[in-house]
Amino acid sequence: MDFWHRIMNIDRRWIYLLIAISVTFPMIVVMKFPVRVTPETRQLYDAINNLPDGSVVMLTFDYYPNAAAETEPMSVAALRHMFKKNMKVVTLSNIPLGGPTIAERITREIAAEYHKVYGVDYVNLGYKANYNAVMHGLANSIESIFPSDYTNTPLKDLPLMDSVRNYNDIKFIFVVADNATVDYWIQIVNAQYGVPVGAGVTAVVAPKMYSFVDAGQMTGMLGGMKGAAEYEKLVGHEGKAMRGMDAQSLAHLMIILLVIVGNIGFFVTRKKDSEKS
Amino acid sequence: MGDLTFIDHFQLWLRAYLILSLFSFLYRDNLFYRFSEHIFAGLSAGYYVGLIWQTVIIQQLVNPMIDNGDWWLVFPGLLGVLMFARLTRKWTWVSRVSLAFVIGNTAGIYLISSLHGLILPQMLSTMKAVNNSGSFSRILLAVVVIVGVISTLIYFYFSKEHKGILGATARVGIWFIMIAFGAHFGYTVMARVSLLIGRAQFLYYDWGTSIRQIF
Amino acid sequence: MRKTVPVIVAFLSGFVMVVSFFFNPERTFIGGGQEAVLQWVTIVSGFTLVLGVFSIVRVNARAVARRSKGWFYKLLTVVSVFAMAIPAMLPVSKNTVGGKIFFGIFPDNWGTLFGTGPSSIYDWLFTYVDQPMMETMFAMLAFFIASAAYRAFRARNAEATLLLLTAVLVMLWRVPMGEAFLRLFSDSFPQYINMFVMNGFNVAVQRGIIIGAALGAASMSLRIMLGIERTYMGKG
Amino acid sequence: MKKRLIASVLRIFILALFLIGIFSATAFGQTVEDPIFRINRLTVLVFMIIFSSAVLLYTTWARKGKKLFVRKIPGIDAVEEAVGRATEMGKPVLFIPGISDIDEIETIAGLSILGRVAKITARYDTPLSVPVRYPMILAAGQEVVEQSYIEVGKHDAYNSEIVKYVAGEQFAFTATVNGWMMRERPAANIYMGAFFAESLLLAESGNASGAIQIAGTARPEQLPFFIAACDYTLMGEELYAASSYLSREPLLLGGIKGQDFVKVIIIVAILLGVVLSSFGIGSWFVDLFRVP
Repeated sequence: MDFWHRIMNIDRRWIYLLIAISVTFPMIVVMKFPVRVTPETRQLYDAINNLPDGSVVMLTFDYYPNAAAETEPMSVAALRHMFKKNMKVVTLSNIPLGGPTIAERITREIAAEYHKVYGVDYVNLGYKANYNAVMHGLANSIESIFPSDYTNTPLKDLPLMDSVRNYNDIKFIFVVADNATVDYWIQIVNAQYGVPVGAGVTAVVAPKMYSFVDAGQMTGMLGGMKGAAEYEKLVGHEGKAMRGMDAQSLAHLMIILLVIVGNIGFFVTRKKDSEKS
Repeated sequence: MGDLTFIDHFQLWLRAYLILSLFSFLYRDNLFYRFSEHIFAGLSAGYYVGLIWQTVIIQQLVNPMIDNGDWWLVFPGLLGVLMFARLTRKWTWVSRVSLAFVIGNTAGIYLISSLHGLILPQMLSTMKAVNNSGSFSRILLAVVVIVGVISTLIYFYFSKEHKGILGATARVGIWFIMIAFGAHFGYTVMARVSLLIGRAQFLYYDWGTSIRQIF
Repeated sequence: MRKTVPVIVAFLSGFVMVVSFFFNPERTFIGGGQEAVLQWVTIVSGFTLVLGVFSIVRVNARAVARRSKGWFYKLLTVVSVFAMAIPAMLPVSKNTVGGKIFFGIFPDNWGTLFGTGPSSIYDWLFTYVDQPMMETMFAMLAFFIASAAYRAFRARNAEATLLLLTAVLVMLWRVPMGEAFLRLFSDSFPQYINMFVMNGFNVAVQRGIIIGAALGAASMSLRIMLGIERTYMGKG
Repeated sequence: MKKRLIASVLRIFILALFLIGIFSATAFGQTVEDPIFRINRLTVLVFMIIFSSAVLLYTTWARKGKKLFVRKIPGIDAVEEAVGRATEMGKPVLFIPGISDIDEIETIAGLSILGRVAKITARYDTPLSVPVRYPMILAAGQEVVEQSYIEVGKHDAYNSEIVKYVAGEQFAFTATVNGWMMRERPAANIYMGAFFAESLLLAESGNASGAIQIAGTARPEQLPFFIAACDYTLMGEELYAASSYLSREPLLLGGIKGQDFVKVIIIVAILLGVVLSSFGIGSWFVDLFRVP
């Protein structure tokens, strides 16, 4: 068993250790490479920024807790941006596992920071089943689908909801999602009701969104933790995403190295085996 | 993060224990992993029950019926309860009407939204790719997009043998698909790494503060 | 009878959506009908989510009763389901019918512990127990990808080679350190990657796949509405 | 045959007439500023009628057993070669019909490919193993495999242990199958159906155990990994085309043929639009596709 054969069959746990080190090392030694903003992120930031202060926008929490590392920083950065412009924010979630609970926790945390009043500056509608029916239902009237908000307060008792009946009263929908829900915000809500939709999505979903942005169906897009870091930079409030960029860089280099070494080993051992047989 | 109260410490140490107990599976399947894993499966299932009880049964059925007297909400409620017939073997057919009502509605929505919301706009922007091309790189981009869309569609065309021009276009299609899937590969790796960074950040920053304050 | 009524219901429920797309809902009776159908669909769909929970509890409870292998872990699962569900279903305050009876027995200040509000047991169990574990289960995938990168991802043919080369390029471009490295070649190199790889090849192929998938979805939806596709109803 | 064709065309013609009748009746109640019928969405109606009649016609032809050509997907040859190699080496074949439940279309497509593989292993008495994750798939899988063994006249060689229920939980299932792979060292691993990220572990162990690996799934985020880790991969719709080529199941076959017909229309329309607008004259045509 020469050097290359042994290298090729090392225990998988050594590789796990390599990745663990390449993720924790940059937290001890901070390297701070500049984060440059891509045009798609700029487009989404400008779309919100150009809206008049105090206009009503909708922020959706369409992500499962397992992708929160990428999507939570996006929701936090978006909320900071909206509250800084004194916008009225209506939040909801189409995810039955954790969506409304995360929405409630984050909106209350960030709203407290900006001294926003629940029911006047922001409302959390919570969750209703079957997102296709919910998306069409909100076009008729929000109250037909959401008779009350997440904490059982009827919409009649929430001052903000008097001026928000359906999509005509909403200037922009900022979708934060980790699954196909964002496709339906585009192909149902934007296509049939003309509401501008921008989205922050996990990196797994991002490649597909480029075709919606290119077709003008989607106004800007954040892709993965890097997208969140760019938006944090534009909003001017360094959050978890920017702090994670160094670790992301090192981990990527490590995986590229593993692919290269793995392939070299593969070709060397294959040549050796064919010579032997 | 300020100095932490006892409850903060307890919560941080609890979360750290749960995370490390699951990561221990990487070393070897063990007791701690299985213990946490089964609690996790139960809690996630229990979450659905609590959520549906509040958001559907209380908010959409009970409260409107009592407060605004919408007694006709009994019908959707009945249709929903009929769904439980699926749990029995003999009475499954009873739930078919409720299932048909939901799936039929979704089918109607998808039939329209697929054609109007996806296919037409994507066809339109492929055609328009030609006129927003000013500089040379823009023209090249337009050519790449148009050739790419046509060759991908032809690659997934099954009614004729891939020979002659059709075969050549499909060959071009596979090259475009490999480049696009390469980009998707890079993005998916990025996503999984970010999730691990999220865990490392919690253990290093949040749990780390608690450790530093205690010791 | 067991098949024709559901097929008619499926057709009508879908047809309402198709017609309300072409007709102006305000000017025709369809508008009111559509609003009611959508409201009912959200209510009925909610019950389907709870179905899964009942079958999980039934399967695990039966395994515990029969003391089959690993029954203790299955007991943990069943207990966790109720630990999460029961507090969420209890009344929160006195003003509901159930609330008056419940808080006749138990002290009032316990109310905040129940329901699904920010201070409830339900919320605490999810935020401090369920969510951390869920994030960790998916964070493990980073380790699996790394080991697969080393032991399985091979440039075994021309296509796989092209895929791996693009993947490496995108992985470099997408992180600050990598982007700085790419700028050594030429300052606008990252910009061209964004333009040609992502907005060129990627958009073209994704668009081809979107059109193909949309045709598939539309054809499945058409067959469901017309009752040709009935597998969702099950046998018998 | 011709009589029935005329009957079905007549039916569609009457349906179209009936629809146009309704729409023209509402045209009278139509006022420009507040229209009952949304004229500007007419393109979608025309597109929907063309699409529906294409899919329905092909489905009825497929049901009547009319000869509908679907090209052979190269992936099927790769599967047959791999099983052949396993037979020569006398090593087992591993087949996983995806790791999600029976309601996924990909799982159903995977099971029809399992039927084909089972026929080959039955004919040459190659050991076959099919670990599954849900009780419903255990029942369906055993039915498919037994049917294949009967068709090849090897019913006695069939035993119910071929398709076995391994575990319900994702990671437990993957770990158990990996252990089996390392012990049994199958020569061919075939993964056909819906797969999720931890299936990378399967492909990695299969690679380490030296097996030829062929995968097929429709999920875009899994495909790049399978392409890099396996010897051959069926991509997206190819999985459905392969299963419809093998099973000739009318619904699937009609669907694919109908979609192919509309795909041709879409390709021609895009090319026409590109050519016209590059000369700057086709704006009326391109605007047809701009529907609010």
